[in-house]
Amino acid sequence: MTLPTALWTDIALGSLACIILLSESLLGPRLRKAIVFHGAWIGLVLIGILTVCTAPESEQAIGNYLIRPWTIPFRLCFCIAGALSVLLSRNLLSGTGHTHRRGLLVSGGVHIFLIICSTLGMFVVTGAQDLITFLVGIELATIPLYVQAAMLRDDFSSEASAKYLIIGSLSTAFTVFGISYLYGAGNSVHFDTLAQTLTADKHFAWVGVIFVLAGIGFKLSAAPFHMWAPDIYDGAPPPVTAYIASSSKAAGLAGLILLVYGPFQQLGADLENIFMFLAIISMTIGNLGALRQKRFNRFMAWSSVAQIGFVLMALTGGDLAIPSIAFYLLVYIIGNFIAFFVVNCLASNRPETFSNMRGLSKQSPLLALCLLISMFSLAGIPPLGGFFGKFELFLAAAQPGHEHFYLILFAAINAVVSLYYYMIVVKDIYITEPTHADNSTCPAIAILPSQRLTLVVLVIAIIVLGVWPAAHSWIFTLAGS
Amino acid sequence: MEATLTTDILFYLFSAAILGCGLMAVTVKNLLHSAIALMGCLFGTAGLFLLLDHEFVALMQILVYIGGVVIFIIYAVLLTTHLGTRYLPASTLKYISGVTLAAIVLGLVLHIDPQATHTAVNPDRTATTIDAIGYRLLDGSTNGFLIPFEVISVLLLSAMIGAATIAKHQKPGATNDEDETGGSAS
Amino acid sequence: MPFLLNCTWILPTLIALSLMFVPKQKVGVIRGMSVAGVLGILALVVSLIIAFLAGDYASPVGSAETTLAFSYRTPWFEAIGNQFYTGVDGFSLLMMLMASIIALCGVLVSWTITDRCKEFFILLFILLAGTFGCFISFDLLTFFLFNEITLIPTYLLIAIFGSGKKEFAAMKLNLMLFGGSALIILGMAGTYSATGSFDMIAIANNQSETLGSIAMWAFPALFMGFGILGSVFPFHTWSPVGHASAPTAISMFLAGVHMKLGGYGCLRAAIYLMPEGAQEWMPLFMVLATISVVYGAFIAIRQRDLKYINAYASISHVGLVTFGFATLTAVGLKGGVLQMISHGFVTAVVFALIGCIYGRTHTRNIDEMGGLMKKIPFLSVCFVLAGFAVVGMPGTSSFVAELTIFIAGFSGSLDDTLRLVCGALCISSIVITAVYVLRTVNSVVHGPLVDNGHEFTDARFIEKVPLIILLTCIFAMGLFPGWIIELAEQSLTPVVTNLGR
Amino acid sequence: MIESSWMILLLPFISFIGGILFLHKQPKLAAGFSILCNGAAMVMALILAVGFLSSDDTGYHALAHTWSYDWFAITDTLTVSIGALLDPISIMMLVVITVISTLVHTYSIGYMENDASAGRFFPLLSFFVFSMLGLVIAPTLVQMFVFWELVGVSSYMLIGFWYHKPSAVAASKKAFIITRFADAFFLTGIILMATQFGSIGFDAINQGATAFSSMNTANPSFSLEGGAVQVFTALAAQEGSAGFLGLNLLSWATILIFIGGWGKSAMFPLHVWLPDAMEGPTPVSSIIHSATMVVAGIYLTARLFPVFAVAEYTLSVVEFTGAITALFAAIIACTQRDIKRILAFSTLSQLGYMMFSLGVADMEHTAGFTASMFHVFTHAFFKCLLFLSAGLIIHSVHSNDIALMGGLRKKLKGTYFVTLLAVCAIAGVPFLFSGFWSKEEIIMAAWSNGHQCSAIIGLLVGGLTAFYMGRYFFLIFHGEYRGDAHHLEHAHENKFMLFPMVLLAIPTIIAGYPMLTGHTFFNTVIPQATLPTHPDHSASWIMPVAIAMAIGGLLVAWLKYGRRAVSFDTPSTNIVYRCISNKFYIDECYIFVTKKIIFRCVAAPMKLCDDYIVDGIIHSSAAIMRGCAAVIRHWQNGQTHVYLGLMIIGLALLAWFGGAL
Repeated sequence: MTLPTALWTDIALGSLACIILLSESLLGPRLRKAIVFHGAWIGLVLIGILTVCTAPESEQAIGNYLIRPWTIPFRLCFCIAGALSVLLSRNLLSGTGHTHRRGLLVSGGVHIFLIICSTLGMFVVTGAQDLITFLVGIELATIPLYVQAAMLRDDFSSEASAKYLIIGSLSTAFTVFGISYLYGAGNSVHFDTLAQTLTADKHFAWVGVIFVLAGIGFKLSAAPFHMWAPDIYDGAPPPVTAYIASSSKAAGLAGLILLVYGPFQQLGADLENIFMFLAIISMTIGNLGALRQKRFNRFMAWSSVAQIGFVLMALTGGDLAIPSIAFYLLVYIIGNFIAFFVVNCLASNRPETFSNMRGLSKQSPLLALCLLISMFSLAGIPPLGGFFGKFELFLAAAQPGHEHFYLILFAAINAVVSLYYYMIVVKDIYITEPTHADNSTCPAIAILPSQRLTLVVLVIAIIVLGVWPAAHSWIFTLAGS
Repeated sequence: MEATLTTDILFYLFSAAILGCGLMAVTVKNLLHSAIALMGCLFGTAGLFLLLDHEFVALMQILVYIGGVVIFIIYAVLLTTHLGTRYLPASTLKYISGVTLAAIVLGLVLHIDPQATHTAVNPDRTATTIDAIGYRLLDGSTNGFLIPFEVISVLLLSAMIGAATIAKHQKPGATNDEDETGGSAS
Repeated sequence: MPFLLNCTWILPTLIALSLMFVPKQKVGVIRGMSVAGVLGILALVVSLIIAFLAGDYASPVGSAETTLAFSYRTPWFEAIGNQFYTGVDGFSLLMMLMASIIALCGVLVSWTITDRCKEFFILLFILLAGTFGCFISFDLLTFFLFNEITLIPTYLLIAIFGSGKKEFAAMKLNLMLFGGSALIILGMAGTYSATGSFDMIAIANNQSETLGSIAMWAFPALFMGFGILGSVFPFHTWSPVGHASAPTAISMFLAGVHMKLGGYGCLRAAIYLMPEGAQEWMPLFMVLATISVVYGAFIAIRQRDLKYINAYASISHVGLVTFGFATLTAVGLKGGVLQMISHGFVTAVVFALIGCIYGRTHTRNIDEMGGLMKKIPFLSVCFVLAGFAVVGMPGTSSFVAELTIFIAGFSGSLDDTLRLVCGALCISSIVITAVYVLRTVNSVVHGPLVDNGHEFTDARFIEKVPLIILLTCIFAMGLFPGWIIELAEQSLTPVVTNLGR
Repeated sequence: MIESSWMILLLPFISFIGGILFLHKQPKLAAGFSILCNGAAMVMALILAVGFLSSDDTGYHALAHTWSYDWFAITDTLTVSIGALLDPISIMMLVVITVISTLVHTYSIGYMENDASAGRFFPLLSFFVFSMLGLVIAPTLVQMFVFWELVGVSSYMLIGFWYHKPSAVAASKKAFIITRFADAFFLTGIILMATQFGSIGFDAINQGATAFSSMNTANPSFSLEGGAVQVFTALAAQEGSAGFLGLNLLSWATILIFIGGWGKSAMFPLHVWLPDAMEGPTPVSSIIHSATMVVAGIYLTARLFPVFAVAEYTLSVVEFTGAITALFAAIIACTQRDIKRILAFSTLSQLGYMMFSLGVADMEHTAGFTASMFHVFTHAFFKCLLFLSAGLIIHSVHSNDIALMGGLRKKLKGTYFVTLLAVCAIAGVPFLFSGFWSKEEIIMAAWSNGHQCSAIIGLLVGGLTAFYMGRYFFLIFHGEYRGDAHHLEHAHENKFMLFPMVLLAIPTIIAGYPMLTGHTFFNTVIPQATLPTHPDHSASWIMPVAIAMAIGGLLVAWLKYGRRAVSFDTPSTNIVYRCISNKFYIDECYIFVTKKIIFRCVAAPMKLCDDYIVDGIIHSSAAIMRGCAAVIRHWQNGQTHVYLGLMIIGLALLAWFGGAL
């Protein structure tokens, strides 16, 4: 049996996990530090490149595992997010000096290993061709995160982990329950069979569909399954938060698309209503929640809820949905990570509240500019990547045959509301003068060289994505068909 | 198993056991009692599987859940100080909302299609023997589940390592020295 | 030539970028670069106009394709049908000319800014880049993109350099303008859904039924979306507070040029693309425009703050632009265009004067001023002249524009009672305008001199230059409007042709 | 000469530009320059007039378009151009304006000699003259409107010349806004004319109207061309249509245009700005009241007379407005104490004459038209003279109040003499003075054309005029001096001021004689003008009655004010008198309407609406969002079971929206 080239990435990822684990256990402390950290992010970057290089032109199958061209951008997103999470962990790992106010991760090596495992799980999700693989992939993507959330020594971290675990378990229960109904209705776990047997008149299938969607809704933190997000974002270690906010969502979306355009394809029209509901309620609740937040991580959680609303809006539409979501995710992940990197630097010596960001433009112009660009990209301001990303989501909902113009209007107004709170951040870093109390507790901000470099690269990337259409066309070639 | 009077009676017995134990599990105040009630609940489920001729699943149910999970829970309850004797407060409001939510889920499932059982396809029973399951798990073709099987191993590995890491270092006063981390992983 | 055309936005961008590398202490270098930059833009625009007039474009042609000069087209985000498509017609060129003159004056009046001067000019040039990008874009998405680019610098410029309730004002302005963008997005999604393209000229020539039916609601969305930027009632409330809080140069640019992007968009992106929708919806917008005109003028009577007075006056006068458009006649559209240009100059000079006067009196409340004619005659005379320009005296550009608009209100058949009533109300606004202008002029420059007035000094050279430039433009356009009208008329031909289809 | 008529327009403009830019710091030079320019213009106007009169062809075809410049195009067919239309009435106005302006400029040298800002005064005065000249030679409605507005601007600047005086500033504002109010109607009328009748050119409009009026006789006496055809067709189409509110379009357009003249000529009730405009320097008042600004409305009506005559009702409106104003202003003038205000009301009254005289004419009986133009001509000189003399008096006694004057004949002999001539002229003292002839003509025209009511009002006003002018004259020059003796000692007659007054005395007397020759000079706007060649016997009683009224009025004034000392100490408590002396409380009504109704009941609620409703909705939407955000934060309480419960509810919602429930 010959392996399809596209499967190399999955294997490489598995191997990378093993290498990290082995070097963590076997090597001496000095070598270990270099290999575990640098090996991991370089490995993930290389796998990302490999993903791009081995992108298939058509579907490639190995047994029950299917590499679809449209999943390639998603896989790239997973790799990028994984690599960035590793880089973001830098100041929580030992050996760089104690530069995060919440201390060090319990075990950096395991943390990195778990990131890679989780990434592998996401890869599996995108390759799934039956419900079992799908479920296993999702669990592999999620369970390591429960552990990672607990990787700091403080109570917040433990509490976040526990909450995440409990709520995640319920969502898994939903998913499994739904899958059992789907199996009952379709008499198969295989997507191709299900696609033919799950028809809209089969009410029995609907229980399955709804429960599965609820389970995925948890992964996406789509309202009303979003309640965990602010608490966990605030409590989990920063790299884990960033990872949950980006990669985990991307995986959920990949899974969702897989189902919607696979087994659920005959339910299309009715699913549109569900997505419309989810989109509307997510963006509304997300936006309202983000208003007047005082803590940055909670703020990012709410904003991500709102962002998911926009993405779900695209799913009500037609062909444009997949490529636009893929492009949006890429942009969104980069934008998110810029914000998390900046805040992570900031958090070296202060809590991540807005009041502590005041005067940032004077203390560190670079960080301030990066945060500004990140916020504007998330808000969808040109010429940053976020503009086209968000705009295409709108267009996707306006495709012939799927014209949801009221939804677009509602979403566009929500985008304006979201702009408000993103601008509040900008206002805090650029305009509001720090009060004396804010200032006195803020010593200089330490930025590690690797993080500074990453920030610059990311900022350039987000501008380039907004003005240079190469990546955009690549995604559309892969995912457009 | 062919549907006979006996199977019917057994079905209702098991169902009653599941419901009764389930109710008990969520209502009793002592955690230990709750865990034991849960065990009864799981036994009932295993019985239902047996009635459906799925011996393997029934076996797994007993092995994994009763033999593994519930025993773990009981250990945890017993080993943790105070947890066995501390009663969790439960207000009326919580009861009411709990019952309401349960009713919602039940209503949802029932309402979506009252004739649910009739439209469900009867699964193929031949594939449920232990051999067949084993073969399917190791089958790399489109019918098999080789990849999920492999992935589960990674999942278990990561879960174990992760759990061990946290467990080891959650002790109060643990040092920041990273060298210990490596030891735990091996 | 297409490259030179694109230079109108590339040049400001480059200046903004290069300013980033100038140390912020070197104020002189920053100012020098800025002035050189705006002069460069002005030179570019002037040379473009000369080339335009010299070329074959100057003859009116039915199809839009041929009137579009210096066009440049390259696929951009082509997967969604987007191109980078730039070009100009007479209308854009006129707007660009006005924008570059006002930008020049804006830089000159900003001479006194020393605190965070570098940021100021960087943001100003980004604003300029966006504005010019808008004027040359013929791809709907690109147009929208440039339009969005202008909004953020506006926010920062007001919130950082403004006065009074600056943060609130900046936020309100931006949110309302982005609210307009939301409507624009809706309209664009509609047109995209019907045509799969963003090419304005292609959409304008698309006569499919799908577009026709979508135009029924996409048109109001687009028109109102841009209308918010053009401060059409009831979405005008961003403008008084925004203009009042902005620093002088930004008030000038916002009211003079930026607001005009709204009218520009209304014409270019709404009326031109969806004439069927325009025919259907115009009564509503005519009523709204009339309300803006009368309502803005009446409120200006009650205001005390000079900037608020001018802001409401702007609402009133920009309402006339919308009214001109809403008549959907060749004369009305032309009048609207002329009024856009004229009002750009007029409001810019008024804001510049308010800035100069505020620099002396340290108050903008007209009750606390008086008799300035005695101590600062130059500024006062300019103020009176500007006041007459606001009133629309013959000889100033406003007269030409307003007369054309008013004529549009009554031209053709008189069966349309709504248009007659609206037209009459708009004409009545000239009286109300006279009331508030004279009240303002009288209480500021006339009457007894205020107590602290004796130490006031008249305008310095650097202050005189922009005032003289702008007043010259106002009078030049008022006295010799011929070529401007010709350019506007000719570039409006495709729009009018489309309306008649 | 006709070809270089643009020079007449240009010279005052040069005077303005040169003066304001270069000479505003040197009052003497500015004055000299202005007089030079205006004098040159006067000479040219006179040459032009003489040339025109001496040519044989003074009929309708004497219309001369001497030059034209296309300003801007509105539509393909409608182009706004600036040019000159020379015909008898415009040439008459050119002469009157330039003559008076030159004299007033000269007078101002004396009047402004102690004023520091005289350097600004002369250029502005020239600008005023320029605007008025542009207005009278306008060949199109739009050009007329343009200069009409410039007249408004220049009057604003001149009335408010002493900008540090709040009353002057207020008066200038009032003048501008009230005329602007009327101008809005004027503009609407022009636009209706332009869009519905297709032309803004006077000759096209008038030719069309003339052709239309002769349509019934099916004998258009001349061929139509150009815009006239359009107007003719449009008029014919309008005929018989019910129109809006019972008036057809033409009546609407003409009445709207007339309202413009109504405001500018300060007809009742838009007259309130004119008395206040006395706040300006006296030369300005004199030029406004005699030759510029206020006659603009009359001139406009005369200009468009054929089309006004064709329109239903329009001329009736003109007539009644004029008659009411004449009477109304004359009554008020009897009670005023401010020397300039008396003259202002007398101007109003005389303007009323001119207006109703136009109103009583029609296309067949044009005597009223001729009489009106004649009165414009004569009135200009004696009213200018009156104001100049009043200025000199004020200059001498430093007061405007006639209660503080008296017995000035001894001190100001020259003034006394010329004022006497002017008073006689305005009062209509028979035969010798110009005013008599023109006024007589008006009343005669009204009566003979069947407008008896107006004629009787005319007679009555004649008597009132004689009375208040007598009162004015006797209170100032006769009796004992009642003011501050200190001022009287320094009173003297500046030669720069006296000289123009003496010059003006000449036309005050002789301006009436051209009429005796029966020249049809003013008649030519109307093509088939037919003067009443044979005297109307039914009206022969009018002249004696008019003479009796004039003499009687003066006599009553002499008896009441001239013969014995008058006491001003106790103001009359008679309610009628109070009402009249307070100008019928019209100003108060205006203040009530503007301040109380428009400002407080329209503008203020609009502002409140803007602040609290329009803006309030936007702000409250933000507040609502904040409220919702608080609710969401409330549920986000960290309790895991709440989260789980909401997830289950969400599940149900999903099912509902999926259509499964």
